[in-house]
Amino acid sequence: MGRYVIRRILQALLTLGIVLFLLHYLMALSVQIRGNPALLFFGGDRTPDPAMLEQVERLYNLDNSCYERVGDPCITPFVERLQDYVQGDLGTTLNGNRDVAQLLSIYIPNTLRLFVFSVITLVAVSMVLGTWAARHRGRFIDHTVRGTTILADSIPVFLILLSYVYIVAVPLTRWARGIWGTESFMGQVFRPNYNPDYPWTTIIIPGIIVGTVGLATMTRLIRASQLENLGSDFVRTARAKGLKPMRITIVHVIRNSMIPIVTGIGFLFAFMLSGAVLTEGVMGIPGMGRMIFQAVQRQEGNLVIVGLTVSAFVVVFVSLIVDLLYAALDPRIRYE
Amino acid sequence: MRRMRMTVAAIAAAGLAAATAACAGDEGDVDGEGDGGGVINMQIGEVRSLIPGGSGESEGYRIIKNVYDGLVYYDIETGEPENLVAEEITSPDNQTWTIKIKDGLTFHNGEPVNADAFIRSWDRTAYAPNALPLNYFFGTFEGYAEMNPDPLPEDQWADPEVPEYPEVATTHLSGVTAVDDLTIEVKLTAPFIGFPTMLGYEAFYPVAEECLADLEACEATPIGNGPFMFEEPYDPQAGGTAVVWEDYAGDKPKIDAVEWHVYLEGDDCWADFLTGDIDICSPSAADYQSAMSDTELAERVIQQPDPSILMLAFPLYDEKFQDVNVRRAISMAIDREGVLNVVGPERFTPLDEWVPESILGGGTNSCGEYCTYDPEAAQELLAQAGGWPEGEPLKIWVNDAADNLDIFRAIGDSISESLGITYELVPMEWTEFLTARENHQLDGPFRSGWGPDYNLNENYLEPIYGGGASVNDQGWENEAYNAKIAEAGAAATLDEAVALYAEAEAILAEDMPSVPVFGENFNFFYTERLDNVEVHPIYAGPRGDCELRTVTITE
Amino acid sequence: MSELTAPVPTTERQASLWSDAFRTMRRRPDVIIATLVLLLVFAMAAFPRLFTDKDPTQCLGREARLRPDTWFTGDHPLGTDAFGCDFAATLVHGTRPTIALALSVIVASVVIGLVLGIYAGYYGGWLDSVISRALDVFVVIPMLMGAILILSLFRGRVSTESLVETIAAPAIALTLFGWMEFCRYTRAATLETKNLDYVIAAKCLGASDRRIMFKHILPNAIVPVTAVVPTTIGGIIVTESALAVLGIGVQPPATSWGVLLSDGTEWAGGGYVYLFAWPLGLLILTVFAFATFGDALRDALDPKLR
Amino acid sequence: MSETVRVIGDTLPGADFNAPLLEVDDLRVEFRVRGQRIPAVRGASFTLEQGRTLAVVGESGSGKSVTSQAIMGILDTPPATITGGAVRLHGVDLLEQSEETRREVRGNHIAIVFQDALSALNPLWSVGFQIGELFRVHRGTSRKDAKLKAVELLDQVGIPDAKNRVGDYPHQFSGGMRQRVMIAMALALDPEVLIADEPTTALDVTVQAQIMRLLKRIQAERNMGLILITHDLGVVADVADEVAVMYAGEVVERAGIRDAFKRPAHPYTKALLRAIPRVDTVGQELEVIRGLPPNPAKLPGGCPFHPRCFAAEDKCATEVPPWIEPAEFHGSRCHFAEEVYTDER
Repeated sequence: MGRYVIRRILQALLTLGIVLFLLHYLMALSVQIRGNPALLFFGGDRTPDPAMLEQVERLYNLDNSCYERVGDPCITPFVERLQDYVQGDLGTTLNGNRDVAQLLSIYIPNTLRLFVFSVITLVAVSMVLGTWAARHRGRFIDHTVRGTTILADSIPVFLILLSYVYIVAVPLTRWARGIWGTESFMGQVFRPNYNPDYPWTTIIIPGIIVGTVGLATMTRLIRASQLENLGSDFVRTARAKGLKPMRITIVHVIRNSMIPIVTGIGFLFAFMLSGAVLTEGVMGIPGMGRMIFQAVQRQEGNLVIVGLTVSAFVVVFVSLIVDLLYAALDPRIRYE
Repeated sequence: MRRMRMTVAAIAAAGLAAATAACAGDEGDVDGEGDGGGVINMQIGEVRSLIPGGSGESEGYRIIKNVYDGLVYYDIETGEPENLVAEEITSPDNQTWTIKIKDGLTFHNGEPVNADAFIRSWDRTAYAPNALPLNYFFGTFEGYAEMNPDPLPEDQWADPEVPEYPEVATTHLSGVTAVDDLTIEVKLTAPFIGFPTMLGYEAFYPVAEECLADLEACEATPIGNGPFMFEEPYDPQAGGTAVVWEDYAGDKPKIDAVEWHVYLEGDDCWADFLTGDIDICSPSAADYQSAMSDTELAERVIQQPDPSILMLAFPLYDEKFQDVNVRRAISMAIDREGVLNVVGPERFTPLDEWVPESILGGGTNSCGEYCTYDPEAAQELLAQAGGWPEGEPLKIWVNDAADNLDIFRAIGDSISESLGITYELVPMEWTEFLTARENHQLDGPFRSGWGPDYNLNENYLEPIYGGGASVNDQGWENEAYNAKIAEAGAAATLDEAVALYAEAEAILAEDMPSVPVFGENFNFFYTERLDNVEVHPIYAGPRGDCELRTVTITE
Repeated sequence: MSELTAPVPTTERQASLWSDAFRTMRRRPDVIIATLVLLLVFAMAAFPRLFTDKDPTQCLGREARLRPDTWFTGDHPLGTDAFGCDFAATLVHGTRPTIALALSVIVASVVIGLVLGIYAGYYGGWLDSVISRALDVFVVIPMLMGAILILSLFRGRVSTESLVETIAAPAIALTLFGWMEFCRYTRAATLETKNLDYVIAAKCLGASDRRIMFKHILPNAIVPVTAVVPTTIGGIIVTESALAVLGIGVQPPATSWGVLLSDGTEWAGGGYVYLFAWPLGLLILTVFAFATFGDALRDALDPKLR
Repeated sequence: MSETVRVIGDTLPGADFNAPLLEVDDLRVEFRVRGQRIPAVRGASFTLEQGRTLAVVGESGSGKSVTSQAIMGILDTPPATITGGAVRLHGVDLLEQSEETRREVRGNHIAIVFQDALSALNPLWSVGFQIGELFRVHRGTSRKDAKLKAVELLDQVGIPDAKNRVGDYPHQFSGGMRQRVMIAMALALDPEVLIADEPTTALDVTVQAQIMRLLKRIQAERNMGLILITHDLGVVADVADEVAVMYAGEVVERAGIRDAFKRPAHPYTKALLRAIPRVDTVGQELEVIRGLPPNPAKLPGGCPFHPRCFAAEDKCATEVPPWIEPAEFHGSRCHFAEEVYTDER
């Protein structure tokens, strides 16, 4: 077990290392092909003085000549970058000269909060629907659940969000405030935009909406595993033992069904990150997804690399946890 | 099970937040019962810096102009500079200016606002190694060149592709001297009558000594001399609250505080405006239409021209655009009203001049008939000029920000419809567009937008079309024009200068190196709790702002 | 996902697997409806002229956003769009880039995935290590994020002259981050199949590696891959629309459903719901049809879980 | 021998101790698949007395497992439905009891051992937990005591070092040991009837014999009624007292074990017996029954065995054979039962 974990961690580190380098190379290529992002520093409609531009380039380590040669992997800046990262210096942004580490400390918790609600939603809804469909296998309810979840998955999540923000949120908020008052939980929860004064309340709705990403996949997984377990020999044994249906479900079905759920979450996590880009954009949540999108838009190389590496780290970490959870859930699996 | 606990925690946390907010409300009179006061909720974009000279964008300026007081303040009606911190600003020759500062003014921390306060701010911005965005404002000052040296000769560079610069020896602008504690003397490199109009801008605000001692702290909690001050640090991601400074010497604002809520790129304050969480907001084109059809809401709109303008400029270095009639034909082929209908009526107004009316010296209608939609005349002009090359699309170059694509697509559609030529829209990313435009690499008309730095028609003429064919983006050069600009700069009075600049605009109109398309409009809606809402035409920010010095909260 | 495993392979079983699947699918009403929807959409993509006689590039600013008050008749049966072009024409002509993009991405991804997966699974060793590592690396960056990264970083002059130029950039970006799933399935199926008796027999008879890979192993690998193809196509269409809304997908004035949606969302709030509802309805209908079809196909190919 | 004298009336109201222990009377089960009704059991009847062993023999698909599950009341409904007949325990028809009573009967009165212990045991729980669960649910025993009982039971079924293995998971046992665990679990509540559904099919021959001996021993010790379901007549010979042969969902022959082996009264039984390899037939060719077991959805008319029968005549294809008893306690569903019994056919 211990050896397995160490091997997995080493593998994960290698993956992250490659990701880091590829990102660096992409950024370098983009600077080489598209021109210098230092121009961004000046913003607006005007042309900066070349001398000033040079200053800025030097400030952000963009003055290395490798950025002039298309295709050059820019190894020296990469090594310098790694050294900085190792020393805990994540650098600053071009636009506004902000400390990246500090930005992350604001953005990461927001995205995590979003994920908390979406994972809860996803698991709860798909559990209920999947179990329900499995119980009524082949009947109307089964088909309805399947159709509905597929339909829900067919509607792009950002369109659900936009519809919410533009159509539902305002009247709902006004209505709730009319009853419970502005400062109440209900008066805040439906707000069309995230508000930092209510970091938990105003993130619930977007979290729930992101939670519909992959609902069909998850429901299908749960339905399938429930069917497999319900029809399994050991459930028959349990019935032969004279156990009540409730106990059979709790003791003998749910734990066995957890395994695909864990896989599903590991698998869908990456999709949720994608969902976060759009959700955070639409709902104005200052989180990782939006940060990465804006950084990419602005050619903020350093921010892109740090942001995507963090996201890659999360994905790798989650898949590691999923594998370890397997072992915890299923005594048959022992990693050697 | 753990997840359950987390939900409970979440709800508990939310409840707590609501509770504390409610308490704060009781003390700070958030609900603002009666007698003025209260907190106004403003939207704001991402602020780059809160120290004068470091922002250079509308959002930072919207905070800075309330936290700091400059030497002059632009009159909301006429736009002319009126002395604020300055006692008087004089010059015998428009080249050496003497600025007298009012006595007894202080910063929020008690430091005096004197000549040094301004000089240390200007020195900081003009010093090249500080790399501040508003550095270029001091380009006309004597001593600027020493602080912003040219690169070393190429053979002295370590890497032949990386230019190197000499060390900057001086940290002080030699053209600026403190005659006494409250008097500054500024020497310019050339006469410039409009100098006082520049002084209301952020680049010329004072900075406290304590601020320079710890820039990081000052960035978060600016030490200003204006009517509002921060007690808590401002967070560029989340916003912050500025309260009225009790010891402010001028007219105190009628409200208690302002809370800025941050809406980053792509966010929209409109929904929050409708729920009453934001007090002033500018809607998108679609929301504008539905807002105006709400009679109650339509009463709470402020509509006035914004001095920003949009033009379609020509690459005069390209042979296809040599004939002025081609340029006129394209201008007359643009159905400005039709384009407006596409991008949203009343967001813009059709423009037939190069300096908009709200600017000192603007409103000359210098383009006249050539900026009026007339497809037949356009076709005739094009025929006179020898027609358009067969089968070649007209390429229109734009940077792909905001709704540029929509606007120029509609312009392209209109040109194509009127002249019967096909067009191709070439969107480019901003930095790339900027470089291509400067390096004269475009082979078709391109987007050119301008927002003023200060309130003078000169700002719309000299920076865009001056400097000669090799310098400006259009590659346009006209000696009469350059002479007129120089003459105006040396004029004896401001009025005289303004008139001379207007003459220069007329010369420009003859040659038409660019086509005026639209002047922008503000369409700001405000909530019913506000009264006396005024919007300053200069630097109001694109998404909603008002004069915090005069606004009142009724309720 | 893991619920898919390659069935025991012999040529006849393969044949009967597919014909069984076909027979099961043919009987399901939802599949029939989904197929009809998809045929309609494909027809719109292939022969737009059948559905509208208007030129979608002829736009009059003054006629922008005429509501479709006269339903399905008159000059503009569905009204005009935000630029004053005939909306029905725009909608129909926007189908082709959307469908072409989705199909080219899926074809490219499947081919890349199959080839890499078979080689990795068949030869193992360092080739497998390299491909598996590449898989790991690409998997950690979600498709949409990867596409955003590539499209934004290398955004430049995009010509919208021809269909190929219009969809090339998003197609490449989406393919780059879309092949992994197929590669993983293929690799697993290959590993499972390559030690089966008949493959070993073929080897003993002196069949070349390539012949074994593509004649004997491929038919097995293709089963799990096929089962996810329709659903993935739906996913690509959705991703394309997301990219368009973010402003980095298909570039206007070229149209796709995504571009129409991104325009539509802007105006839906102002009372021009039809600008949003039509492309949205079309998109959901198509994606739903693909998903339903895919769901049924998955069931048909893996009857255990029906 | 059971020390705990159970008050059957508590869990099974109306029990009559003069009635046979278990009586299956004309049991009928159908499967309903896609609107089609497929008969799986078409009238199974047999009786089991205390301390006796009944072997139910038949090919796969003959309905023997369905019968056992119907007795237990654990058929999957749908698709299976019991359409007729009775299952009487001490004279009480279980089919008419409430679900609650039936749950009490399961484990307490009737227990079952399944064929494949690997899939019949939940892979995620330790064997101790799964055995102890019975005590905890039916007797309200504490977790700790339940574990002690489990150790005791494992010990009884011959699992070495039971104390340490009680926390192990099913996959950690060998096939034979796993089957012992299964048996231990079935014995936990000291049932009166034990159904062993192909208990040795999945095992090696040597292990098979061990398990059979174990079952026999336990049955004798506890004086249980044992129903041994198998497709292998050879296994049955030493263990069973009576045999019921099933074909196509019905009992075609019922007899004492010796009688059945010596003088089978149904051609099917006869054919089955000929298919058993025996020491005295070494060197001879083994006979196999020609043809395939019938598709229950499309049973041949008349006697369902006739297409494969060596003794079939025309009337076999048209007339359903009656139940004929050529000797006492020996019945057969064949037109020619007498002839077959007397070996004239």
